[in-house]
Amino acid sequence: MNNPVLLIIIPLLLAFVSVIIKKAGKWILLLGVLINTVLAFFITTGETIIGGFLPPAGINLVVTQFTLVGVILINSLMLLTIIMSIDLVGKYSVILLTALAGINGMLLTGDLFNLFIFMEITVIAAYILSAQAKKYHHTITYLIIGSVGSTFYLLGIILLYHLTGSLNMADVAAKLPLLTTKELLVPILLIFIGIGVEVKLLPVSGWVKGVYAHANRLIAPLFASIIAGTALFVFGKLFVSVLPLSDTLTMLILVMSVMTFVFGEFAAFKQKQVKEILLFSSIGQAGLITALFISGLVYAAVILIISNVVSKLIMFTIAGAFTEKYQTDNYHSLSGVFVHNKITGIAFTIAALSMTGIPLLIGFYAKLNILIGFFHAGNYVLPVIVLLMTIVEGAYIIKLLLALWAPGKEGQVSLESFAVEKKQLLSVKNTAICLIVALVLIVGGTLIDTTSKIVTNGQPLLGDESPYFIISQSKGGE
Amino acid sequence: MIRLASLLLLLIGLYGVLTTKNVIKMIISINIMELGVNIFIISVGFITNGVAPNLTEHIDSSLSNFVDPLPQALVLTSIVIGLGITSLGLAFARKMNKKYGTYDLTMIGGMKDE
Amino acid sequence: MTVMNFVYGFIILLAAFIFQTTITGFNRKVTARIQKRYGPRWYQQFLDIFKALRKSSITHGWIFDFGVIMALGGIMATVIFIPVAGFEAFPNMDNVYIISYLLAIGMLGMAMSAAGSGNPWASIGVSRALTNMLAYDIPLMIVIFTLIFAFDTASVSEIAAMQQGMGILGWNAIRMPLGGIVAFIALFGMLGKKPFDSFIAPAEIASGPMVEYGGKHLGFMFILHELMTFIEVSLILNLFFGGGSSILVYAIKYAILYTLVNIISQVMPRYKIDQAVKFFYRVPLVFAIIQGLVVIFLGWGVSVWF
Amino acid sequence: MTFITVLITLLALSVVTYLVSLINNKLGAYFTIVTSLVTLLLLFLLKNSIGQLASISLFTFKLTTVGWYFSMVMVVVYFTSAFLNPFWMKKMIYPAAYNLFYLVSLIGTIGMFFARDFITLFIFWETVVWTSTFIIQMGKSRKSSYVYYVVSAIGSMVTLFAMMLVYQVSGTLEISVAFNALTGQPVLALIVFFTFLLAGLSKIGIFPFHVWLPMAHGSAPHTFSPVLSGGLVKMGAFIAYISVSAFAAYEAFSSSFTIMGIPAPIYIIMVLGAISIVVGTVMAIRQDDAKKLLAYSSVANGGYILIGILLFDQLAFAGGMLHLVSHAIASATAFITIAIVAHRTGTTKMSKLGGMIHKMPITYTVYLIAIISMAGIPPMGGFVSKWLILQGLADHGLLFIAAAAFFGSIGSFMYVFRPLSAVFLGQLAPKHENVKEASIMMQIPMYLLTIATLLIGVFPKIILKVIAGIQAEAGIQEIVMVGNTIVVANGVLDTFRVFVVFGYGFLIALVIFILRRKSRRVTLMDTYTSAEFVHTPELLHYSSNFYAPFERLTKKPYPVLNLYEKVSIKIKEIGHMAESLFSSPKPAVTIFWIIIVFAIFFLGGVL
Repeated sequence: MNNPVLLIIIPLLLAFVSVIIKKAGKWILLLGVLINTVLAFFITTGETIIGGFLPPAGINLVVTQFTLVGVILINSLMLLTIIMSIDLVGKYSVILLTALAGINGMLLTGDLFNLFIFMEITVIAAYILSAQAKKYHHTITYLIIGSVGSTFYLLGIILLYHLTGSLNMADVAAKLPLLTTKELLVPILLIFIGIGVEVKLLPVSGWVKGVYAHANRLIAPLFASIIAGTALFVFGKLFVSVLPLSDTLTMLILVMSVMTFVFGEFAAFKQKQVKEILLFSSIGQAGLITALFISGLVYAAVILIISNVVSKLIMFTIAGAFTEKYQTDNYHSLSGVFVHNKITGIAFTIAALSMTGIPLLIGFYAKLNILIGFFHAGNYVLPVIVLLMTIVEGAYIIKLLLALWAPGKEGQVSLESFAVEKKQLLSVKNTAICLIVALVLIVGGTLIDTTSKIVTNGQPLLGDESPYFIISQSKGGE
Repeated sequence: MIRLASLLLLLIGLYGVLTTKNVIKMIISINIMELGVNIFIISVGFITNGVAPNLTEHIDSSLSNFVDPLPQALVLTSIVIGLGITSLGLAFARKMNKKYGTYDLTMIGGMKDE
Repeated sequence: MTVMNFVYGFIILLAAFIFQTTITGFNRKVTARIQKRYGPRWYQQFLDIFKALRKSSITHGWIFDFGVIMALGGIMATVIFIPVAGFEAFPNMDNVYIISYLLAIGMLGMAMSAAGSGNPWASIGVSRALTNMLAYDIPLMIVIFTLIFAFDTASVSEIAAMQQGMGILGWNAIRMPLGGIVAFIALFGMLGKKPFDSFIAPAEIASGPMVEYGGKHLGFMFILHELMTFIEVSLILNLFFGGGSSILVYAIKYAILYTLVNIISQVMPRYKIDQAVKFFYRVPLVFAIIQGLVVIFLGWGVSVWF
Repeated sequence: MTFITVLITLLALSVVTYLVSLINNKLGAYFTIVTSLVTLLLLFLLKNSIGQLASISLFTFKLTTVGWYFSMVMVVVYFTSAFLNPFWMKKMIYPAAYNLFYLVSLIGTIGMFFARDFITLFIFWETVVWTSTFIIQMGKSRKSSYVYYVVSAIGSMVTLFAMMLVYQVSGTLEISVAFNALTGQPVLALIVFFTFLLAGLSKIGIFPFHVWLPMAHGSAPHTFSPVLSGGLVKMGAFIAYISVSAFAAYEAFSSSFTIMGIPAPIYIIMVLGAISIVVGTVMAIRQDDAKKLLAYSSVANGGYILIGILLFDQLAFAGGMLHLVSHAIASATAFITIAIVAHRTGTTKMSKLGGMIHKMPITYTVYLIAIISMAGIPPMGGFVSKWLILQGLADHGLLFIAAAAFFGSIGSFMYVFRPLSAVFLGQLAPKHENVKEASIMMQIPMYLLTIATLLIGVFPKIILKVIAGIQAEAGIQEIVMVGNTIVVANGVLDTFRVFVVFGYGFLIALVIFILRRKSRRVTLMDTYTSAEFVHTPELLHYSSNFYAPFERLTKKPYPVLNLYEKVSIKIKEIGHMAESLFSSPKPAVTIFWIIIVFAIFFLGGVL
């Protein structure tokens, strides 16, 4: 019952079923997502062979604590997104199910080429989904950049196969240190660019603005939290436990991810549309997370991914609702929208404040661990950058929140009459879900020990030994 | 030698994507690129005067040197994926043309693309 | 704080009033002489004050009266604290900061009643008076700060005592020449004498804050003016010109100082208020700072030179 | 009666207040008064359990006298300005949220003052920041709460950096112990000193960071401004206290060169304090909006407090702490009175008001006593603290800082008098004819605060005894009090005797006044206008640009806000450049970047 391969097979099976029964597509999708989430809670760490051939020849699914966290997180978020936007699914149930299969495959697989295939499945599903906004030139741009990226990735794996004779991650990881860094440079570089396109590192992610900015209430959270989250987990697995990076390469990648972080936040600071602010902020956060993975702070990166993914889910759903109900998401023309729907506003505010790292929210816990991790690693420059960017992020988030909460021109006390006309943003069901998810952010941020127990339950993630913040430490001498 | 050819094909494909404005040409050049990569995959498994790697009862497997079967399996999937992406791209290109009346991506940028 | 202190206080009050009014009377004659006329009797000032007190006057509301009473009350309290030739009504209560800030109570009371009168001339006068205070007080306070640092005491009588016994050389004005010059110039500002009297300019703003006063309010203002002059002149006298060893010496020095200031001020034009601020923030401020740095860092002027 | 029970009762009461104010706003507002009163009493009971340790889940607390002193000041300000809440419920867009945030920010401050480790300190600090940001937005301008948040965020992020650095070096988060690990490295101590102090400076509103203060205080809801300037500014003083006591700045920098006996880094911060006194005073004199004027006066008085605390000796430290209390009460009273005037007339612009004394005499007298203390005029508390600070400065011979202090105190006469004469005195405009006096509910806080100002002024022993306790706890020489006289190296001050003699003088003047003939009551318009016939009271009221000559002297000073705006424009430009460079509709651009990245990394890897 707890065999991880079910997570991939069931969605695929249901995808074919829903092709046959066209009109019940929605409910099959819901069923598939539900089963997957339930299963995700039952799988245990370990290795499962698929197709009878023993690795390194055959492919296997490797479930470590790191992947377990990823699978549970991504599947439950997928469930939430689908429940919240069930009405928008329409004829996309087949594609969403295949995407679900692809995502679980990417997280679980232990074989490089198998990872390529599942990545392709997910990316193709993403191309089709992004076409929902009828902006085909953005979809084509995404398709071309995506295919160039995956070709680079494919070339990279083949070179690795050529050098090490195997495609199994564990086996490759064992053989790579024996080779000289000169030989390894090109394949690792190719893989980095291939994954980088998907993880949204800045120079190589030109497609993000076009696709995210026009996504609706279903697709936007799908892209921003689920596909982005998976890509980050895959990046972490590859670059921490599989590919050894030489010093210069680490430095270069670190520079690139910090550049992504800084430029992402600055670009977000400039935007006027809610979705564009959020998409550039997620690019920025992706840069920070890759920087954390590269410098080996896996625990801090995982907590940051959780905080980011969850808060982006809420914010993108609500941003999608903005365009749906008010046909615009420019926050000046939406001023005072939360006056009419307070609870949605509260959920949005909690998610936003968690992103800026206000205490007693999980975002703050993530920032704390980032600082402790970097200081422990003796790196004093990056914490300064992280804190400066938090100020920039806090600035544009608060500017956004103030515009949405308090209507009225400068020098005028804001009154309900100045607000934009009254419309129900989200259905009661969705508002309730958003609020519950927001409360998870609070609980996760306050009961820090339970969070860290759930995430790591004891073992260090991917061999990351650096210390992280737990309550007993703060007791000091007592 | 084959590897050089495949690398060249890859570069031609890249050059194609970079220079054209027309979407169809872009998709064709991506195909060329994928072709290059596939040839490279095959060349990885190639052993001079090796034998096709199919076991039949009257061939003694330990004696003859088989060509490495794994890349050939991989290339099959890669070709199929290349096919999938190309068909998807062409479908979108046709829809784009119907909607905007042109295959030129830069032309669309300025239009009512809010 | 026995009853005797209050009696001594009252004695100082009366003495100060009578003494200062007679000196003002003499100085009216001196001023007249400068203007080539004989000038009124020496007790003319007393007559003016008592005539004003006898006349009936108008009032513009309770704040108009309360302000005047508070002003005179504050000034009287400050006079009681002034040490005269070593004699103090309330022992060791003569801290420089208490005196200079208690003076502010009087100013505030007068300003309040003037503004309360509703006449814009009065408010303009008050705003000029406060700006004028900002002008002369900063250099003066810096020099007094230097004194406190040099002599390690802020009590006026102790500073006065330290300057006696060596004749003229002991005076702070001689030991700290720049400080003495600044203090003397600041005395003009404090007294509101000619160059810095734009806040009671009779023609320009109808004598500023005093515009609405008549009868007993005017009388109060005259008494207030006399007592304030006494406070300010005796403050500068004690701090910079050695303060009298005996009352007689104190009186003579006081009279000479006041007359000197009066004579100089007769020949002065009138500064506009922002010119006054500019004047005080140029030369006097620089002098005060130089004097301060010299005393603090080099320690000159603390002990007598020879 | 442990500290945790106090916190939990306060939390429970604030949730109850929120629920009640959801039903009925006004009732909720009354609940805020009750809750702050309960907190005041509970805190007062904690007086004799100093030194007690307490911890709950993530937070650890330690009851110190200085923490108790700060939180008592804070709760008094919260309690008295809570009386105004009920009248502003109708004027706010989210009244229920206002009540909740009002009390949560109170919890934040109290938790912060008793925090034992850095994380608790930071968490409560940030709670206050974001709750007050959402309260200020309910006021007149969103820009001011945005600027408020950004400047506080700069401060708190830099302090977080310092905290984590110290945690890394010392291995422990406990405030009193962690800083000792820095004695070894002077360079590290320097970095930590300046970064740790930054949050405090941004909260007190010291020179480069004072930008938010006039905007936030000026445009916050009238009932929250007293809390903002009376209370929240004091949080910065607590950080300054920590940096001097726990951080032991004097020992850490004993090796670095000293100016007049003060280590250089501390002297630099004190110069900043002096500059903010001068800037605050000059700007306050120019303001036309009464609340902005009082806000700038908080900047100036913040400078006094910082200088007092940083000198950390017997005199100036006691002066700084006492000034903290007297300024908190004086500025809270002033803001409350201006809020009441605004409640009755609808505006705080001085040029539109005048002659309020005839309609609101009680408010007038309360405001008068408040500004007497704020300006530091004798019988009131403000004088005692300024006297101590000036004596302390004279002891150290810090000439330039003393010059700024004098400028501040004389300048304060000017800017406190401006609202007095422009708002309360002068001609009463006809449109304010039917303005009523403050209602009973509003008068209660005014009476309480006035009594407090008088008590502190005449009998400073009450407060100075507690300050002596703090000085003992911090290990410096205590202030000496003989009976009611403060005995100091170069002078003695007995405010009770000053008060009695002032009364004596007042009595003599009163007797003379009564003996003389009764004067005839005349209307305000009947004044000597040198043959000018003016019949409209507004024209005869002198209130706009009150100090025109002085304002001409200090023509438009450089607005520091431009600096912040230049930075934000620069960030927007870089953001725009990044966006146009990397994300463009043509895929060729991104592929071009892919090749570039590949080439650079390849060269990097090969070399």
